[in-house]
Amino acid sequence: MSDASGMPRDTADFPLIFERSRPGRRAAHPPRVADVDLAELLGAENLRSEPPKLPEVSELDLVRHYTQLAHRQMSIDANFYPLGSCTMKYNPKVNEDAAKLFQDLHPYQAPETAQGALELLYNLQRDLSGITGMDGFSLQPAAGAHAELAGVLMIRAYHESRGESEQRRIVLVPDAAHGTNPATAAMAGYDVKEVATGPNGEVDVEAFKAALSPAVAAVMLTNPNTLGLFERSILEIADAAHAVGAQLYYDGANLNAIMGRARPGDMGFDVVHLNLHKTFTTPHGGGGPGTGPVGVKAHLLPFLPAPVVAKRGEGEEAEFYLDTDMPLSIGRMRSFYGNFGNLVRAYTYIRGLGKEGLRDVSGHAVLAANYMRMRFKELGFTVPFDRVNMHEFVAQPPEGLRTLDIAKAQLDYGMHPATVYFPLVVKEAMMVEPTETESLETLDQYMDALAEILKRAEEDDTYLANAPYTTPVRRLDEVKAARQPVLRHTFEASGD
Amino acid sequence: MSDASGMPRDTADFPLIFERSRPGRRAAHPPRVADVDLAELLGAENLRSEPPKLPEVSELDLVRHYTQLAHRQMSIDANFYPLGSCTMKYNPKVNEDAAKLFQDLHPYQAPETAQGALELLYNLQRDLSGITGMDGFSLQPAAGAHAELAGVLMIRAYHESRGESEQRRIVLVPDAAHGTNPATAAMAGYDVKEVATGPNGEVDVEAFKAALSPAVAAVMLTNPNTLGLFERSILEIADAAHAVGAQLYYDGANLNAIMGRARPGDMGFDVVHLNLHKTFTTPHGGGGPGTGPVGVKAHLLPFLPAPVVAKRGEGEEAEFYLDTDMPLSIGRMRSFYGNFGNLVRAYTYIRGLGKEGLRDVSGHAVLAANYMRMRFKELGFTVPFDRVNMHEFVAQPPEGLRTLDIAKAQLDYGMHPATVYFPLVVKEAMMVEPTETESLETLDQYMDALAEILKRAEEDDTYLANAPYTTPVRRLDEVKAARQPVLRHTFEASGD
Amino acid sequence: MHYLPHTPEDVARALELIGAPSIDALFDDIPAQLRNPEMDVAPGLNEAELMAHLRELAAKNDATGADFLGGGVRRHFMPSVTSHLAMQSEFVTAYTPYQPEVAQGILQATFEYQTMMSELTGLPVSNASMYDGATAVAEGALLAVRQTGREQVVVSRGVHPETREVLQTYLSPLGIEIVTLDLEELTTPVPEAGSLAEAACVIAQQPNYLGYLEPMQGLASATHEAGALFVAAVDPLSLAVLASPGEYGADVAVGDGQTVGNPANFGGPAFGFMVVKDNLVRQFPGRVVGQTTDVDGHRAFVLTLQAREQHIRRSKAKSNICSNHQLTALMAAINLAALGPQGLRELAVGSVQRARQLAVALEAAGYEPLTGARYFNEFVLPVDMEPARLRSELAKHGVQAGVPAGDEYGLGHAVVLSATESTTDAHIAKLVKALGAVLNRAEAAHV
Amino acid sequence: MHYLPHTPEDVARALELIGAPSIDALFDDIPAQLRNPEMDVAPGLNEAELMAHLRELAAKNDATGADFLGGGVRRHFMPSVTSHLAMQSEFVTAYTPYQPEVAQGILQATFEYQTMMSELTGLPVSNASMYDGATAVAEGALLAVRQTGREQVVVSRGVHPETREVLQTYLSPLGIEIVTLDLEELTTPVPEAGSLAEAACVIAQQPNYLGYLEPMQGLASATHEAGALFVAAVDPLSLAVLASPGEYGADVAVGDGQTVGNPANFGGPAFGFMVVKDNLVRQFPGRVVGQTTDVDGHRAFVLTLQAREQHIRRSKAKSNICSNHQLTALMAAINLAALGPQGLRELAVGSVQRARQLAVALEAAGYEPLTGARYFNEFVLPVDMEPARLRSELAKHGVQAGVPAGDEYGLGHAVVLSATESTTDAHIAKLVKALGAVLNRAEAAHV
Ligand SMILES: Cc1ncc(COP(=O)(O)O)c(C=O)c1O
Ligand SMILES: Cc1ncc(COP(=O)(O)O)c(C=O)c1O
Repeated sequence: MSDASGMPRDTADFPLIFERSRPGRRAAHPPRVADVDLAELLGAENLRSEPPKLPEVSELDLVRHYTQLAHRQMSIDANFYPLGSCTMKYNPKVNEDAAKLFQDLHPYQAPETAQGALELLYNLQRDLSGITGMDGFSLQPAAGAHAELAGVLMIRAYHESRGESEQRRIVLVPDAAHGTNPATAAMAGYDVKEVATGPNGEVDVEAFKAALSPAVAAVMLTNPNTLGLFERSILEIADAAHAVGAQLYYDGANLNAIMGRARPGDMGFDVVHLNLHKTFTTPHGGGGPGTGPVGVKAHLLPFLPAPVVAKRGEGEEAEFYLDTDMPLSIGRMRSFYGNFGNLVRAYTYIRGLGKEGLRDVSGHAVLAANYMRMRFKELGFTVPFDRVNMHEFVAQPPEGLRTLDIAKAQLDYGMHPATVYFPLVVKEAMMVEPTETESLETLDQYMDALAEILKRAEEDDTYLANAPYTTPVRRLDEVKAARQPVLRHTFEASGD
Repeated sequence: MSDASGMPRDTADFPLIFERSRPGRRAAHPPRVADVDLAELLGAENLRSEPPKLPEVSELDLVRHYTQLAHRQMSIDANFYPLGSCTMKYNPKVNEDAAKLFQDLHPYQAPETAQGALELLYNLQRDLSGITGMDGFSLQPAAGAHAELAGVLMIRAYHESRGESEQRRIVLVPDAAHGTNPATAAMAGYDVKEVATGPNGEVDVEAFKAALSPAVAAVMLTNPNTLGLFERSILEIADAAHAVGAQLYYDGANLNAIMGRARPGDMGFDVVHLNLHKTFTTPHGGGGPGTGPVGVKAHLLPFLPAPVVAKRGEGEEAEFYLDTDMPLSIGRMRSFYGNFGNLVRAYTYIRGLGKEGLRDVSGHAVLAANYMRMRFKELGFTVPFDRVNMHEFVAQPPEGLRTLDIAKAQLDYGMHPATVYFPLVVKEAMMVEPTETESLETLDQYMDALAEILKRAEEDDTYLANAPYTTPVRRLDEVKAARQPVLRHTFEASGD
Repeated sequence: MHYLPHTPEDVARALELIGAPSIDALFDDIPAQLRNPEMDVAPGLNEAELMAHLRELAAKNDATGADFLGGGVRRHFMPSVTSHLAMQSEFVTAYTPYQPEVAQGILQATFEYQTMMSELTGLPVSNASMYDGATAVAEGALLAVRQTGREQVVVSRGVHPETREVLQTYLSPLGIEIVTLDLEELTTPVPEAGSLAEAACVIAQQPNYLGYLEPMQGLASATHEAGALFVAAVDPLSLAVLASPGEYGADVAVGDGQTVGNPANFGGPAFGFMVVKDNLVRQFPGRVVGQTTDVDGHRAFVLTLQAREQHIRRSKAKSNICSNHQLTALMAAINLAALGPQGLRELAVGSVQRARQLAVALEAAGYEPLTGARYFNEFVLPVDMEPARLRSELAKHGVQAGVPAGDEYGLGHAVVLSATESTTDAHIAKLVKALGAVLNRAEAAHV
Repeated sequence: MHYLPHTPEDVARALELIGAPSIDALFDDIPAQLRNPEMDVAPGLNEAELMAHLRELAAKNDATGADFLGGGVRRHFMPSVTSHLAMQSEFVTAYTPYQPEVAQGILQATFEYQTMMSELTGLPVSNASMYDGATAVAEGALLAVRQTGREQVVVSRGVHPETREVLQTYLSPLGIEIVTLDLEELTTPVPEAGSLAEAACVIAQQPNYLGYLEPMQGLASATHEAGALFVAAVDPLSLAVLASPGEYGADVAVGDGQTVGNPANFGGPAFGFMVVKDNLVRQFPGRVVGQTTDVDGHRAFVLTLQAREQHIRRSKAKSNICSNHQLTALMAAINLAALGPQGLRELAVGSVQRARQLAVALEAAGYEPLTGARYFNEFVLPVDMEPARLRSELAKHGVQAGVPAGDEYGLGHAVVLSATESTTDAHIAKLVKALGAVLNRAEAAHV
């Protein structure tokens, strides 16, 4: 990977696309254009004074730039990538073929000409309800955090509909929760109160109960939690929350652990969001687009973001349509109907695996994660909550070693490190989620590399601090990046 | 590139797909199969005793294997690749989209359901005739060498039709010719006689005339020739050959130099083949599939490999069909109608560029090659036939340096060397063909790297002999490969 | 089908190390009454069945036909090379670039994207992308509220109705008041600065939802006079030729990037963008990539200014956004690099020109498109039929048109028609003919 | 459109260094009367026009419908993953791996391919691929001629007619005699060894062109008894279950690889393969990849045994072949790895099973398919109509069928029908119905 640019490390920086640009070059050849007098048609005052400095490159230079950039990038397809909480499983190629079949549809075309797309959405709403034990779904939210916002806003609207909006000001969130949970609650206008993790790595039920009150609007949980542990008191927690009139929110980022094994709906959750870009194999794309359907129990159905996809008639007669007649809806979360391209991918995945296949996913994901936990312990890592975990676990490096250094050293082995320094409640945390699609041989190679790293570190005490050695660039000056932000390329005075 | 496998260089060999295999794993899930008793249906004696040891891998392991292998490979899309005689120009992506539109057609489906495909072939036959100045084309041959065989067999059939087959036993070929030329002539049953290159790098006209006789069946030339020089005496050569009744064969591998500038048909060639995988941007694919249409003058039309695509009627009424009624045809060169997928790509390219665009291609290809020649001279390389060249030129390294060593050193810079040690008539030859799609900046970077290599070589006399240093593997023991051939993987006794 | 590597032997080996008797036993922490629920999901399909099912669904759609739909999504020309490059598996299957040493591909491409968005909008600081144009507008409003401490947002009715709905969704729970400026003569009248005294920002869309050009300069001036921020929601394609938000003094430029390089995708995913003035850089939401150097002194790129973000600041973050729309933004960056300034200009000019041709053709056929105000590539056509019905009727004639100019605009039954550089003479003729047939006009009367 | 990077400034800079006044001047070596010919080629199209033209051509084809075509090309199930991996641009745009240090991708994949072909055929040495099955057979015959010094080639009429045409094209100019063995009861009778005394080789195809299983063991024995080589032309897919050429003692296995992992492509490109016994390794044509080590001792792969090839041996080469069919062979290797032995077996067994189902359905409808000899997935159906016409008529009913069992077989009007694992009950019903309609049989009579 490191020599994708082909230049020996010490000779040159990898060029920016702007540095490959020369005035007058071009790659694309759009349809021919008739001349018009823009100033006359649009008004001189509405025109820009000079063209934007976009790159001017030949098609080959364009191709080479982005092909070489691709070589400067780790990815699931090329590298084992066991990022905890991210479910970096294999993204099937057949999903991509399926998505292409629909990519030219316009969101505003006549519904008669988009029945297949609407039917797919309808089916997916139904399948996700089945998987989670919820009563209905909106496919609109664009990501997990976006779905959280939709969910908390529904809870808010629900309380409002019952005249309790003034009273309920608080959202409870475990201290180990993902940052989006508290950020979402704040964005929905709530005060956030954190609940401490108990000594067994689960929510401290007594502390939790103590924090409950009629001022609590919602409790946001993920189960298994961020430490990879199943919250065994979940039914007690749910009952206690419901007893004070709070709604229970399920952050579904960890659903891969229990799909087909237990359903958040059955646990008592009122709202559930799923990260299709985790459990349901839509690609992460280097940071998105994600997709975050949000599901609810019956009492919250009226509040779903409008529109949802509905069906009239059955069989040959069936007609699918966008139901906008939702007077209690929290409103739109975004334009159109969601990240449709990803909804196609997730639907393809679900239909391919089917009920049994989805259940096997969680079984094998948990198997692989427990196997890794045992191997980490063998190597001298500490597992702070050491019991059978679900799809992931959190470990700490042997005494005296820093998680960051180990992570950087792993890069030289072509393997991606775990999620590091999260959750915040564990010092030097390494959160490992191998997923169900990695073979034991891959897991073993990862451990062999880790063992070699520990050995090298013992032999040479400068080794870790200077790693990585063979990556396209080496350790970065992140402080400088933040102190003197350079957030775009600056052109030379000459104009290119 | 070198660390695509991710393993530090010294720890492990890159695994074979067989080494990733584990019994019982699988990637693909074909349609379900009903059980049958094969022994009963097919006869026990017709069944194999044990299954072939194909790899058994998960889909992710499959993806990772071939993605990592791709990272261990130079390519036009990632690297400048100025291989002389190979025309490594940009292969447009739009060609790939076009080819996909036709990929499911079956060669034996009813012609009424393949009219678009046949029309495309018909149009391409016509366009190639226009470009080369020939009267008709067969699109059947699968590569340049295959087309040569078709061409020489047509010449043979032509002589035979005139009762001259006994008399004409010889094919003349320049000593600088590509190896396929003499090999083809031999395969068609001819004796090969080489004609020496003159001191100016062109065919020695007097020697050539002296070699001519009524025993000569054909003369095979490429123009510009393998040294990148235009054969200025081409008309005299053609006249002389025709005067003794010989047929003139044009190896079109170098057409990129003169497309739109001069046509082999006008020069007097009777048969022309084109390498669509050179001039017409169909991808080389790591060694093929190529595609080698072969065109002829009117007197040879009856001998074309059957079938050719013909047309009945005009306009709306037009119907395209495979004409098999060719009693004098040399017969089939292969199954079906040629490498159709590539014919679509080449047609896409030709229609996109059009007449003027094709002419610009040769102009810019020749411009870039001459620019490179000047830059090579500046660096101290020798250009044995130093005059304005066409699309490529041949250089020799500065005194005391070996072409092979320089080539290996270039690999560390992420740039592909020239074609080395060809043509055979120039010692330590480096044959450089930049093509028209490379920017001057890319050419300059190539020269900067070469300059640095020469400098390093001067500073350190072990440098060159040990290069390359950063490639996925380093210099290979090729003698061992040939002396003790290992041509397939051997499985351990255990059976995997 | 499935994607599992583990053979029975693998399972046994793993279970042995773990010390568990079975996979099911690993789930013993789940309360018994929850375990192994009945799931209403169909059995799995093999790949051939699966693709047959998807193809059957796809066959129930029709994306072809003469296309005059707009409303925020347009099918502009995109060169083939764009998706080939964007969909390289190294980009597609990477995570957020949290380990920069092995993520320079995504990071540098994003830095380049930020530069392009900055160039287009004439503002210095772009984030790495947002979900879509509508949420970018809402985040822009929240940014203004944070920055000014004011709790009122003024928005032009010319902003896409769906965008305003999203704004409502985001702002109302926070008690932020939304004031809507009605259009006059198809565009937004410049308000008195005095009327904006409470406003955190004014939001206007250029071109507006109906297609017309807003007096952005005037709106910006009045807004600034009132001490508010001016948020310009812009179509990036139009910025090839239209004055940039930077030129008319906008503080924040937001919008949806679909038009410059994503397929229509039935509405998603495309991506939202946000570009701001320097003074807003520590307030604005979303990821951003910065340039720095590595230990060897080489230029390198990294996610920066993360102290604004949820994973660091939790409930104090500037937004809850985590995943953004990286890949679709990357695709647009590639597309913009493929087009270059000249190509993008050709798309813009072609769209402008085809829209005029369309208007002329409609007038020639006796219709009265609203061409009194300056428009870019879309304009309003009043019609004698409810827009949704018109759209369905036109579809039967192979024409896709009929985005409604909603009742709120007081234009009666009216649709917004959109043209692009890809609109052809034949498309226009087909629309005119179909309109004639659907609206029961004798075509002869108009030629 | 074009793909040229050079701006006018670039051209000027280059010309200056060269010392030439213009690009045209670089062509002064071309005799004046040849320069700047009129070319009958249309002007260029932009990308949108170009793709519109191609789509229009594509729309004049129809590859759908119930599929019973075979004749050497079959549309078996291929998982999506195959073409995604094979069409990675690093593979697609590489040249022949002449610099092995930077071509381990292609080289190793080819070594793996060779191993797979060796496993399938049961013979030790595979080349890196050839053009197609027909040319592989011709090259196999030439190899036998070289090896034995004999100048007669014996070929079964069960070998695909197009393959035999190619054999004729290749051999006749060299004066090599071709003797054809007629079929009896649909398969090749084992000749007396004595009748093969002059033969360099005997070539038979398994399954044969009509779909039936040849007595390969017997043919091989007779051939060897006569001191000739036995060349087996095989369908690699069938080798999932059928005895391998190695098992019945073939010296050379050849064939076309389309069935194990290439799209139909209207007949090309797919690839030919050749796998031989060890003793033929220095005689056989085409590129081959060998394993060796690099200076650091690492396993590495390289083109080897090149002394057989045209670029070294010129007129003394074993063949003129240079480019082979690398990428399509690579695609098949990926497909075989995706399928594994179990998946490939499923395709084979599915094809066998569906062919039986088809035969039964036809019999039930009153037809008389020739099922007296053992067949794999294809068999002959005598019909009352000229095959080409039948094929066109069936196409009107959405059925693709009608590969002719040519007149040379003496079966009257007859077609070869082919089934695969992808054949469905509905396809079979559709064929039976269409046959009934086309052949004017009252369908009721047969149910
Ligand atoms: C537990 C958890 N919740 C929420 C999120 C946020 O999801 P998204 O990035 O799609 O907004 C994540 C993503 O990392 C997560 O791991
Ligand atoms: C001059 C020349 N002739 C013929 C050929 C043979 O073409 P192919 O490899 O397509 O058989 C080549 C290919 O390298 C060539 O350069």
